[in-house]
Amino acid sequence: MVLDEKDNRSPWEKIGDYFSANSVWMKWYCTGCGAIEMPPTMTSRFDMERLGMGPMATPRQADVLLITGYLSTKTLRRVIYSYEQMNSPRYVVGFGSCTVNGGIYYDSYATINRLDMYLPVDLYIAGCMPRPEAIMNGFAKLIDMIKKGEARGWRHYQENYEWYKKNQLDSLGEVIIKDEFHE
Amino acid sequence: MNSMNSMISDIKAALSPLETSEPAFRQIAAVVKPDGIHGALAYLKNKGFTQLCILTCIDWIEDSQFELVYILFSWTDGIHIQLRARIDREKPFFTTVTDIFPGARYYEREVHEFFGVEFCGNEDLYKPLFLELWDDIPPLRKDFDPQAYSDSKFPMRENANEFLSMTGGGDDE
Amino acid sequence: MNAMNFVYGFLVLVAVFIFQTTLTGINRKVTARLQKRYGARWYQQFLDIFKAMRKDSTSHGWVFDFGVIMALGGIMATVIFIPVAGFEAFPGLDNVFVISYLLAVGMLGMAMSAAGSGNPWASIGVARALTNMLAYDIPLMIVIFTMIFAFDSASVGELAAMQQGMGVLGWNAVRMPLGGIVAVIALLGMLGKKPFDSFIAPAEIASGPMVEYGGKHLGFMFILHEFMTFIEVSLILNLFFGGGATIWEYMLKYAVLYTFTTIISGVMPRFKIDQAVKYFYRVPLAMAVVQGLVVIFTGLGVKIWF
Amino acid sequence: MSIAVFLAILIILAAASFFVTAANKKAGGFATVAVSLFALAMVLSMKGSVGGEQSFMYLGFSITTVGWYFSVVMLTAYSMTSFFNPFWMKKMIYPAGYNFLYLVSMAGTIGMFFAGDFITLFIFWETVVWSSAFIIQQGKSRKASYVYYVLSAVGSMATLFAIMLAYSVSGTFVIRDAFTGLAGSPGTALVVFLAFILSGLSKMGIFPFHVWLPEAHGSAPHTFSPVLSGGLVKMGAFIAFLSVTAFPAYEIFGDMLKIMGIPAPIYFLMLLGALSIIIGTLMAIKQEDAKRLLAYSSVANGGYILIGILMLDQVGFAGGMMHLMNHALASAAAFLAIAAVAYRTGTTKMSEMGGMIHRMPVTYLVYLISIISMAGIPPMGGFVSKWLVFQGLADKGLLFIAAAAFFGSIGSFMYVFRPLSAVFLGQLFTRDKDVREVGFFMMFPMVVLTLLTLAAGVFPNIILRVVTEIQKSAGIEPVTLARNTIVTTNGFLDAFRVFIVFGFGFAIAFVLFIVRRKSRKVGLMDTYTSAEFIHTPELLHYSHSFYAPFERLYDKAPDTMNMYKKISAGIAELGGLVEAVFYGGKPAKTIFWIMAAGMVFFLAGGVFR
Amino acid sequence: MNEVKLFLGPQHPGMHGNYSVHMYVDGDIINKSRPTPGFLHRGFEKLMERRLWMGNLALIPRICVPEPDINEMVYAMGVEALAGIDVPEKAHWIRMLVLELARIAVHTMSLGFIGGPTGMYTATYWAIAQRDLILDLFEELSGARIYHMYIIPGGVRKDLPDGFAGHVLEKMAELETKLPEFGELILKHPVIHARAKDNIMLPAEVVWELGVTGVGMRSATGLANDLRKVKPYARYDEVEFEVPVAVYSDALTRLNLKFREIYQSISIVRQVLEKMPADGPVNVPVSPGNALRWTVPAGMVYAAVESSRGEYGYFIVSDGREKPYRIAVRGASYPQGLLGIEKYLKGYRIDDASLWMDTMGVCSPEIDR
Repeated sequence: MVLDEKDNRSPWEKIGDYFSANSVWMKWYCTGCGAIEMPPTMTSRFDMERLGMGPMATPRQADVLLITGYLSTKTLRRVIYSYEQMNSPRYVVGFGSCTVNGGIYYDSYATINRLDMYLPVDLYIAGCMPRPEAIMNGFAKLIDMIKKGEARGWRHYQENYEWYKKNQLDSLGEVIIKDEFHE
Repeated sequence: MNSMNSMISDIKAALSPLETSEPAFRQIAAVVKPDGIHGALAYLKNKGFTQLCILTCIDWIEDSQFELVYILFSWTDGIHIQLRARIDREKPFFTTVTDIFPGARYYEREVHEFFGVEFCGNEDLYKPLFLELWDDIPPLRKDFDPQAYSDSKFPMRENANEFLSMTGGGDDE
Repeated sequence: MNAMNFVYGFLVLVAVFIFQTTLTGINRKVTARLQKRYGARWYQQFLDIFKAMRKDSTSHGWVFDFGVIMALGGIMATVIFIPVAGFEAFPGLDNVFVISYLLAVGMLGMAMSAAGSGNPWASIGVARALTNMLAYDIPLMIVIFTMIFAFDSASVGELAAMQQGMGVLGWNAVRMPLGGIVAVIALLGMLGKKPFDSFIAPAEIASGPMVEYGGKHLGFMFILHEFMTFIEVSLILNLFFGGGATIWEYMLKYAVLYTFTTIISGVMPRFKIDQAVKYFYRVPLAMAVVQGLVVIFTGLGVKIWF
Repeated sequence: MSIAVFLAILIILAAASFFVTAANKKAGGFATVAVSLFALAMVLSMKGSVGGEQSFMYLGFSITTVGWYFSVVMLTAYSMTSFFNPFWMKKMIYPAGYNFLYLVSMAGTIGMFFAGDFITLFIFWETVVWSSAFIIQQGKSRKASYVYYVLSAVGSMATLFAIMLAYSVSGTFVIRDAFTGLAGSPGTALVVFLAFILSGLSKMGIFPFHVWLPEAHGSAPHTFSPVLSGGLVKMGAFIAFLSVTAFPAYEIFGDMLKIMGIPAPIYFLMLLGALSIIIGTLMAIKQEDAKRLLAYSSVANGGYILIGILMLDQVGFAGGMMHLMNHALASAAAFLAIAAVAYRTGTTKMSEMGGMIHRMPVTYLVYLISIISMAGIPPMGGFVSKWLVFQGLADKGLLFIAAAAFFGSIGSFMYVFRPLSAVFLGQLFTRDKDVREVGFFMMFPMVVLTLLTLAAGVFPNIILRVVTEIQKSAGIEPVTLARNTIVTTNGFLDAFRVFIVFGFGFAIAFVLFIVRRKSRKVGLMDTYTSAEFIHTPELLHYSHSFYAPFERLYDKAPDTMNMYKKISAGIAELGGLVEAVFYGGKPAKTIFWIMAAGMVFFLAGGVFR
Repeated sequence: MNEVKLFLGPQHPGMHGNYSVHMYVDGDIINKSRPTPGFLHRGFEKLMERRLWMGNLALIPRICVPEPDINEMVYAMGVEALAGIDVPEKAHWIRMLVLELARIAVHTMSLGFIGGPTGMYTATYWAIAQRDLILDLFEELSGARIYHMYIIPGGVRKDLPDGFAGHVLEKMAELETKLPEFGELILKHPVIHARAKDNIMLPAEVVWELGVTGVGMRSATGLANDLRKVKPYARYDEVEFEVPVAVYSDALTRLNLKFREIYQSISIVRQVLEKMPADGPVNVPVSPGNALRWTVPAGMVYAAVESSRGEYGYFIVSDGREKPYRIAVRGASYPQGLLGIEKYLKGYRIDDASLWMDTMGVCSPEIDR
């Protein structure tokens, strides 16, 4: 995506983006340790619902996928599967340094190093792990981006699907595990 | 509560360990021969060491040996025991202890997955547990280099600009 | 029946949607205060619905779509039948059985669509929802049956009108106190409020029937939920709390009744579905039967009343 | 054409179909279609000759509206089901016999409904019982046939007893006269009434005679189950109708103890109806086989019909009579839909299939509409009739019976939804990937029945006009009908307007749906699985023990069939004891000892006197 | 098919953490269940071999996310045992303070999380907010909310900040006024009783078979099997506290035990603040020289502490160099989280699966490592 792309949304899209921005539902998926700061963010002290955000049970219902920290390959497969089940427009927020460059797990055999090779990340929230304040701030930023039509990762994913798929397969071998009785 | 000294002498008498020591407060370490592990575990379980805290393995690559470690705990005495035995690294076969400690089942699967030690008699041993589609030598062996594996599989970020140009997430004005 | 009826019907739908959605938003704030936080904006529910309508959606085949349309269609038709403070878009169609069974069209549509998604969680959720319905409906219907017998009318509007004029003493909830309690408990069950919300329990079955809905389908479900809430609360309000002589009185009473259920539900965990059935068939059913026998055999509260 | 000639023709045609089938199975099947359609046309044309009395040899017929109405219901079920016959012939053991019996039983029902005296009634009744018993036997299990026959025999014997008892008092076999003659002796009247209605109860599957329904429906040939449920069960309703109208039950029992204005024997029967609603509903909820489930739903619906008919008033009676028609249509359609699925997949077990909607959409719609009617949801026929029954109950204040009726009504949502979800919705099994929709010839009757169900719901007055005539002939006040409206004391129902408003709502929703962006089609397996991977559709289909938490609440409850089994085991044991005493070892010895004991007793008595 | 395969997790609202249980369900009864760990597997045991003794401090708290301090404590204990050093007196007391505050925080959170499976969301909202106040204390102490890296081998990182004791006492007093509310809302609620009473049983035989420790063991056996009592570390032998026990372990009992443990921890915190020496060093170097060049004498030692879920231990092997040779982690919920799910989740209803996971104390990060 080009940085200085002009705002060529139609008025309808702008209205739609306004609604999308003010009602962002996150998917209930604790992918990593950053998820421990989600309960405080959701509950009485920081009260995420003020921003119109709330947890949703399934990917179909949700708008934003929070990658709360490192991703092991096993989780990444599920995350990709579950991201593809989400309905557009959908957003991805990466939490903490682990999603940026692997963080302290840079040399781990089980975790990936950079998330944006596999999924289009709209926003990173820095920290290890990000504090609730940082998360709230990040969400406010995300809302702002959606309102301005800048959170277009999902479109980028559609347009560069081959590239993402290739990266996914390179790192994971197979995304959809064929062996379903591996328990 | 039995005292530490009497416990150590009991163990010496009953298990004839190759070596005993007292590495920490209320903790006994005993090295036995591999074929003595079962007898020792059964004996200790009778002595009140009812809990298997952990079953793990150490890769002594220089000696070409795996050292299996069974740590037991007695709630009545408050004593931890490390029971250790070395097996050949090239032929890592051992027998399961699930008949004495049923809880060992998943520890054995884990050790198999991470070190490649095979425990005969543990039926689920070959199912993957923590890893999925693992395609290299067992990762906790000393000759496995995670950095190299990670580099070959998971690309690193090279510089910041690339991220900015790719996803457009960096314009922060 | 002429074109004007349809225009009125459409206006009723719009008005009900705006009213109930606003009230839902306010009730989200009430819940939030109960949980010691600020909570969402009062118009958040609108944003949520419009956002969902805006999004792309996924479909699992024609029955998935058809069920949603059938559900919303049936529910909207039911809304049109509900008498509000003496006003009915289609006069004379407010028979209580028609309303309560037309409501079932919506539920059947939703159940069909949910099961049509092929998701087992959804099917389990539907199974629970139908069981829940069997639980709360029997005590409630017994009380309503008693009422129809006592007042010789099955028209919701007429039953509401009969209670007006005597103040609080005219309310059926006061004339038949046990029945009133049953009605409020059943209302909790109808609305799917805790403790009777096991059919959408997220932690058990990942929001049950809603599991596969996204985008406009989910938007439909939300709209449907607003309408359904309106029907159910209105039914209880009209039958037990005297409806409203004016639209303002009606709205006020409605808001109080609905907020009351929200507050109750705020401090309740949820029953398992069989526990809900057992509960309904123990306490409210006994109360409903006692109330029915009292009214039918002694006339206390109906014939014998001030 | 007189009834006798008509019946004779039918019997001849039935015999003809036997030979046609023997020559060509498929042609034989089509023969049944032709004959049953002919019979339906004939009966429909008979509407004009209502009121006639005919006799042929010792058989007496009287053409009444109620007989005509019942015949139409019955022949609709027969003729529509017959469309399936040609395709099932190769699965039958004795196709020729099946076709013959199918037509003979049909002829029998007509004869029964038009019977003018008890002898005729009984003869045709027995014809139907025997012929259908032999048909049921051609299905999955012999046992079903036994159960069916035994319970029918109980009914038959009771009927015969009642007829003879009535004859002994009033000296005539003509139905109305025989019964009115009983007015003087209420004790005998009660016995006759109960014995006579017993056969109706057993035929309708009212508790505690409901056990034969699931057995027979569940294992009868798939093509005969619709007839059994849609048609033959209604013979019981006919008997019940006779018991309360021809036998003026309300007048004869007028002096007895009354409960809410209803004489105690009738109230007791109503309670039985209420019990069968509850038991039918509860049992239907926990069935794993679609046909058994529908069979239990017939038990529950039989309860509604019985309650409606027994009320013998303006509203409830009309509801009961109309429900008879609605249930026949809906139940036949539902059974046909299940038969169609079974035709393609070879099973009726709900847990063995799923997702048939993606292969058989028309069958699905047929099933959907029929269950909407069965559950009593507008705008289908079943709603109107249940509404009438509810209004009638509310009018009288019959609280407990109403509670059962409500229970059955809401419970029916549960059980009718289950095949819908398990068979038609959900995951399509790998095995059924290539299943096709049934052909036009099989689709036709299902669609016709569906349209009739819909018509009954939108224009209920078409049926209710006939019902008013029946009410008039029975001497009760007919239900008030305006142009499109049904008026009762508690309110009125305009089914057409309800339908229009429903359509209006549906239209708004539809418009709202299509103006939004088209949704992305995804496969059935691309569904929320907590983000885990699964590739076996069979494992992702929830169909077994669908209502497990609810079923568990009453799985300890006693089962009627078990009760019968226990009784029969007890009797067998007693017999065994007697047998062991008398015939164990050498009978001669036993007799010797008995005689010896008698002698001793006799002598002792003589000594100590 | 008579069975349907359902997944509890990894992306399921009923699952706290990233963990999956595959359930084969007939109706609503779980016929077969299989735990699927590894979603949070980061290869800690391998990574720790590649880090310096000091560098590992950044890694270890992340093993158990809800309760990181026990990792630091147990690592410090192991290294100290290997190095044979004595920790300054004051450091012991500060460590106890941190550990007990952490225990209060995690118990409060798990009391609140009962709102998830049972639908009592208000409890969750209240309890999590209450826990956050304790995180504030940690922040004041160490500068971090979750991962404190405060307890280090040889002591603690630095002395208590000024006025910290006062703040702790304030918060404890406030917590004590709030706890009865939670008791009313959660433990005495009739509907919670309907859900949790006589449900999700943990018989004593199962405890011994699996090796369950912590609250599970104490609630089932009636024995005060708490490492703080049985094998005291730090200065737990110098404070007075009770270990709540029970002999009938259903979900409600375990919740009750956790609730009572919070009171005990508050009392310990008070005693610690009272008995703590006012002055003195808070750390000593593990080995001479720069912390980055620390070496630890060769040896193998197992160190264990009592976490909120049971015995939490590290087995540390040193070959005398700058890096550990091997560290194995015993997650406290390993027994119930793997073998327990496989053997004892079956027979329960899907309604209870989430509650099972919750009240048995299954914590995925420490199982996966």
